[in-house]
Amino acid sequence: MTAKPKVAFYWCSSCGGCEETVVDLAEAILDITEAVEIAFWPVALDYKRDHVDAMPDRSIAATFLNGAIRTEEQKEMARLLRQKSELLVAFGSCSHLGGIPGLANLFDRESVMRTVYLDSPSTANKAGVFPQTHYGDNGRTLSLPAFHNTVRTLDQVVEVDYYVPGCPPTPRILRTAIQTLLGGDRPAVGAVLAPDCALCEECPRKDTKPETLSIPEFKRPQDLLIDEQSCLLTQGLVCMGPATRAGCEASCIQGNMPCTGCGGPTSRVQEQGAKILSCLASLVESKEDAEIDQVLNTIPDPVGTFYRYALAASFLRRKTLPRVQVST
Amino acid sequence: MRNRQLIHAPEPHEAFEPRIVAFFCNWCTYLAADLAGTSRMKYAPNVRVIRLMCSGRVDPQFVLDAFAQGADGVLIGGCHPGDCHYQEGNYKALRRYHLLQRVLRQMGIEDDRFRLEWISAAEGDHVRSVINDMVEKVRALGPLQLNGMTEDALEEVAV
Amino acid sequence: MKYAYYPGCSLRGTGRAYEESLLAVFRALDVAIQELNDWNCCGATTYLSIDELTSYALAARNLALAARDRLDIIAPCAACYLVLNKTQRYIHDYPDIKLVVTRALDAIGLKYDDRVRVRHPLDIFLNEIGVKAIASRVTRSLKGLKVAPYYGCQIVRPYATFDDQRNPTSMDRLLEACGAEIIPYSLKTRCCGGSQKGTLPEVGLYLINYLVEEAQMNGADVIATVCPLCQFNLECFQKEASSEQNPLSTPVLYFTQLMALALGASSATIGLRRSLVKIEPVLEAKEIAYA
Amino acid sequence: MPDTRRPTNGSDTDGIRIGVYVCHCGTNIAGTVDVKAISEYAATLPGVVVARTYKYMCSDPGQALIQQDIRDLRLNRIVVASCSPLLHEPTFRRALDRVGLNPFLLQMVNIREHVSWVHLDKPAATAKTNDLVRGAVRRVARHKPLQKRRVPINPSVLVVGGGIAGIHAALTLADAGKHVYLVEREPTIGGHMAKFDKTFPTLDCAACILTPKMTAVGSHPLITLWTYSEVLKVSGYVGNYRVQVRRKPRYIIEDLCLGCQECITACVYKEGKTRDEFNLGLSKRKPVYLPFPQAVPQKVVIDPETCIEFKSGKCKKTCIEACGERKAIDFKQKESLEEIEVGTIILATGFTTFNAARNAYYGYGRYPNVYTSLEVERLINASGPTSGELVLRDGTRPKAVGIIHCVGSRDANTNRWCSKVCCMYSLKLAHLIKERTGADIFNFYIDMRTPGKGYEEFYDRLLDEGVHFVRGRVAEVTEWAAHPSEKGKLIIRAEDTLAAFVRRIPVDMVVLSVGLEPQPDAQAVRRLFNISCSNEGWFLERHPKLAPVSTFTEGVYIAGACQGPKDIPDTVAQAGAAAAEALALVDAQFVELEPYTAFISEEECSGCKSCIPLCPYQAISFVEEKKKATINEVLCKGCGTCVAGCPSGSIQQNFFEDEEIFDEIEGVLAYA
Amino acid sequence: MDLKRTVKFEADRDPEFARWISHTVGGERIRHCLQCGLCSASCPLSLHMDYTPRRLMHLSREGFKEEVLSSAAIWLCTACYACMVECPKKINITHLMYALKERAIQEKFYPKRFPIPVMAQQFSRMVRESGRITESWLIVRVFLRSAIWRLLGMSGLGWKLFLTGRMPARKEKIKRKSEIRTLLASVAATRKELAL
Repeated sequence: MTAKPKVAFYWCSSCGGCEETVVDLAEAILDITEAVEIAFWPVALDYKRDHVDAMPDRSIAATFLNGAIRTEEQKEMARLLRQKSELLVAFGSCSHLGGIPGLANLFDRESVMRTVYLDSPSTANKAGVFPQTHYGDNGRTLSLPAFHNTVRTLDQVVEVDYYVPGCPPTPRILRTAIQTLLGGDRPAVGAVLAPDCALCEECPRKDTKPETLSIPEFKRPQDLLIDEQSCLLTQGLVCMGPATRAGCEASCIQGNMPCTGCGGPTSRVQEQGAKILSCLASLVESKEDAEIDQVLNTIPDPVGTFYRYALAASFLRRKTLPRVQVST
Repeated sequence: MRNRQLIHAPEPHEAFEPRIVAFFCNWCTYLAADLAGTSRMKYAPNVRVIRLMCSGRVDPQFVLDAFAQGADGVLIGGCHPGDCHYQEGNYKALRRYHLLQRVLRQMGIEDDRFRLEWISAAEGDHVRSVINDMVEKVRALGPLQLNGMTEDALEEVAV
Repeated sequence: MKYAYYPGCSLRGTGRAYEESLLAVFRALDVAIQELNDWNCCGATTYLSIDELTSYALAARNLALAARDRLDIIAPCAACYLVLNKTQRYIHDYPDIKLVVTRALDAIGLKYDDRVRVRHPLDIFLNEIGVKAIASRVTRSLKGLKVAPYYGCQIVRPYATFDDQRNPTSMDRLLEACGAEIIPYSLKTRCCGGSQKGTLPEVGLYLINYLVEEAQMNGADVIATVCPLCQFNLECFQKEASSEQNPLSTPVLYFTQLMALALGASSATIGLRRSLVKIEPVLEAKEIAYA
Repeated sequence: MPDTRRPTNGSDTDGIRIGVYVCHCGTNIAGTVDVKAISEYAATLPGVVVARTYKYMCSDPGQALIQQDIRDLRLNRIVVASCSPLLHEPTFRRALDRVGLNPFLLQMVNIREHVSWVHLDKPAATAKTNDLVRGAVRRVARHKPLQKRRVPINPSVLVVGGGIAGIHAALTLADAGKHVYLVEREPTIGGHMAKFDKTFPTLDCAACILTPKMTAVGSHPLITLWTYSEVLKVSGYVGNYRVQVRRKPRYIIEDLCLGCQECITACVYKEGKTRDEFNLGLSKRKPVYLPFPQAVPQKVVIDPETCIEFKSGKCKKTCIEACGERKAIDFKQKESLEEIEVGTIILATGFTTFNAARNAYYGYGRYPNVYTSLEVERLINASGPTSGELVLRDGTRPKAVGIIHCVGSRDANTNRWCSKVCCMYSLKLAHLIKERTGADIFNFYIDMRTPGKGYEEFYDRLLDEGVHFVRGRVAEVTEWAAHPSEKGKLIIRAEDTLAAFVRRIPVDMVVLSVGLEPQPDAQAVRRLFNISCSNEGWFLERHPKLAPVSTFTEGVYIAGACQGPKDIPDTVAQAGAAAAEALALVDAQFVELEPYTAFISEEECSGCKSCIPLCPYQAISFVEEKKKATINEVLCKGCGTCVAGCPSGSIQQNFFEDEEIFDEIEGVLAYA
Repeated sequence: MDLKRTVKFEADRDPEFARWISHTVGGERIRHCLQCGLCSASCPLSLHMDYTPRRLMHLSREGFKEEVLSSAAIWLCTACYACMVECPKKINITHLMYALKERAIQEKFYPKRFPIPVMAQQFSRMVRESGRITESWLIVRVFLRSAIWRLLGMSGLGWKLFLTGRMPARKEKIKRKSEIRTLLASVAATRKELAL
């Protein structure tokens, strides 16, 4: 019998939820292990980097890499796995679009460090010690991977063949993704392995949305008792569904929560945030600057709302810090 | 992905000349710009006009892309409120402008770099004053540095 | 509401009656004022022809003094009123002037503030107090007194903020409220010649002549003025300006003297005695008490 | 970020063969922009096969040059860098079409109006041009072949305004067999011209030449005349406008009224008591009246403001008795709304005269014998209030008359513009007044403007007649006499700038030659018909020289003084032109609409309905069975608002696709 | 009769003067002048003027400095602003008259003992000294320095005014006179620095 194609999973800057998805495949994972051999999966099996180094180039059929890239180590591993793999798959919102970690691009490295190692209430660090890349101790030096100023998507670091969207991707999406990749005719490189259509398509509340809709004020889930039947936009909630790729079977809406956009945009849209912004702003009734402002004040954090998952992948990628001198 | 060439910040020795992209509606502001021409009014050469049928066609993506591609400022010109050739388009533009301005603010881009102006077909002089004024304001702000772009090129070291 | 009162030089000289009567009216209508602390000459129109920039600085000092006390200015003298307003306007319009002025003020520890409003008594009486209120306080109606309202130039031109440039009526309305009868006077804004009488007498006299003559022909008992120089010219030189075929003798009073009279002030306190052409005979003829 | 779209042509130019053509426009462009450098640079851009410059690209040889290359070099995309696309885009599109290249594979770069005419610095202007050309080259590679839409045209025409312009346009169209709706606000047509006595420079009487045309309108089988009516609403698009007209009640059943005017004689008012609008208040009329003898239609009007029956309901109604069997009077009449469909619209809404009271120093309204020129027209008009006798308010004849030009013209305090007609009509009035009264006439003018056939000759004639001309703007008109000889007169004070001293000239009558102004409701009207106004408030023509009667709204034309001050000959000429334009459009039977419409790709649409409220023309509808939105191409006017608003990028707009615009943005910004 | 050349050569023009007038405060629009003469006609003093305001506008913008600065007209202007408010081109004529006077005084373009400049100079001197004007003293000073007979002619009136208390002998002055000096010094300094 011929050797089974090798598959690898790796975890960069993310919460690990994507790894859960793999586990959530439940018994289905058996069918997969039938079909493939898991060659590298640090979270579950004891592999070290040298194992990967040892592998010949492109010997891994497909690597599913989850998480964004924000440290030297992650960048190195991304490059290494790229080199060793036939296909590199950005797995989940973080590697696809930057995901939640990408929101750190509203700050710079210094303030992130400060928050984590000084300011956060749970921290006791009187000495004000910060992580160092190199630490010398009688002749021997220890080194830590550098921490980047900017969080980047996987494809901002290495070429990516396919994308599996979602935070995390549903087991169903993953299963179909793996099947498509193993299957004969693969979609064009660069494809996102989910329906190329907005979420409303599969939203159970689709029919309850009226043809004309104007929004007097935007609400947040905690502001109201959310009706379980009617379209969330009509209830004044910011639902990213219209601008978000389908495939998740509207699981959040099933749970009576608005879509926050983890599926990313459709192939026809460059920037999900800009599009939902354009769409929602048009629904504001007023023609007066003051009134418009009043309505828009009900969206306290536009970037956090419209770019929750895709900030790192956006046109601007990060907040521009006036006159930042990037140390080289 | 879109070919995003790195933004070359202009060499220190060459004086900074703002680059501004303008989206003008076909019926009012573009005509006003033509009028400014036929009346031989003189204004700063820093603006590149892109003609759209209506300010309502301006997709926020265009504005963000322009900045990402190295524009130091973006100007939208439409018909005066109530005068839109398509009745309502300029109001849509107005609302999108306000929300987008908020996003840009959060992203650290100064208000003066993104403007929406109502300029009717008869207001050639207004085109001149708006452009001159914006060029000066943006010149004062200096070049827009999108670190998000430039850092790609650089290996970073830790804190 | 309190105002900084800016008398200007003339009200301390030829125009003393203006100041006396004005203060009387302020009292009668309880307008709260305080004299602008250590005010200086506004530079008048004369200064402009010597040294424009300096004149703005001089005027601006007064504006700054008022700003320091957070008060608006009341400037009864037409020249002062114009110069102060004009200074504000030019400081606003011309950056160079602004720079010169701010530096100069800075040198004497003052700051320019464009929020100070320079207003004329006509404006205050009409728009802050109002004809109704004034009419209600009239104790001696000027009934039957035929008044030719003479505005001259600089109150309404070029910065008429509270009245029509070509056909001002603020004084008309105020004096009507006092019971007086306003006669048509087509020359109400024609220039009196300013200081020309002093410098080029023949010119000055010609203007004075037709101004008084026109009023007299239209049957004016008195000409009411709003400016010390106008009053001085029309009154003091009308004899010199008259010809034997029609001798001129028409009293020329400040509108404030007439108002004060109507509001019950005693003639002693409103400078009637300072007139060269006496009004008393007229008042007696019209049976208007003035003691 | 993923991108399954065709990569931008920077990296792939397969099959794309672009030709770039840079126009010198004489020295208009070449004077400020280094055209040679531009074409050399353009030649280096990806996809560009050839780049040339030429003195006048829009000329036949220029176009031939492009067509030649298209054939020889198999070009399939064209970029022309010349003047504004609004001027020559049609020209070059036709050029492409003639050699079988789809006209929409063209992109124009505006380097004249937007570059050479507005910049002085040659290097900067050239750099800017480079960027714009680069943008166009990138963009044009994305262009797709498009077809214009053909929609049938409704052959009937709406003419708004019944002055000489509207009358002439209506007759021209009706005589050409088109059905015309003529809508006039007043109870009669005729406009200002009907008020005039004689017309310059030929001095033929206005009525004699106007009334035949008026009656022709009234009786023309193809003209539906609605006086005392106003346009309320306009919708639709070129070739297919829907118009709503409000017809005010005149309390007379028009079909029954014969215009015998017996009701007027019979009215309980023995004498007129109300200001006669037509005579500008120089005479009085009764509540029931005919605006003037030759009014068309010859139907009386009842003015509810002054009619006793309307005020008290207790009138003897002698008018009804007088009308008797005809029963034409109907006090219960209500306003009615008419809905009509027309293919094209001609606006001939005319002008209004400057309110002379605004120049207080001329004493209009203060001195009884200060008149406006229009009032004098009525005074010397045989059918006017004094039946042609030019007399002062007290009935005596003036011995000296002053005519003051430029009242409300050429004056930053009122209207900056020259009203064009005042000099000539002032000369006319001077002649007529002299003729009728033998009075001394003084014309006070700033500059005497008599361009026009026979106009200067007319001026000479006036000089021969001994009319005085004082070159100077009058400072004031006053009763104040500075000299015994001036007592009891109106004194005009002006500098005789040719003599270089100030003069005071006593006269008995002053005529203020008031300028022309846009109608007070011009702004409302232009909004109604979706056209633009100049800063002054005149309707804006599509091009001051080449499209003087067209507007930026297809199928809406303008004629007469609503576009700017004009005398009768110019007005009539323009009305004819507007009618011809309308005819040309209508007779084509079809109109071609730009294909810039938006379209939704069905499989991509998620049916989120976000786009539906964005369309002002209700062109987008939701298909329930498919649960997708769809756009009605005929209703779509191509603004693109829905495209920008579609959150899943499933709507695109022809010629303005996202990709085309993204590439243009990148093009203009990419560093060379 | 004495004939003098009235034909003007270009050499008679002073282009610098023309440039100055259109760049000085108030001169912005002088090139728009229509030469309509509304200014002259609305001017109450024009009846005595050798050149009407209209002609002054044109002569100035053409640079005929001699004619303009030596004309009596500029001294006749009483700044009543009648011309300015009605000017159809919104030219700030009154202010230009000031500018011309200032220039004429700087360049000594006026007859000896001509009272108006004397008046102006004495006025400013008095302001510099005491911060305020005392009319009585001003008049005396002016007349001493111009035509003495006028003072005599005035004496009758002067006496009356004195009696009615309108000619107080007491000099008006401000408390902080030094401020005026500092103020003027600063203005002079800035003017020098910016070459205004």
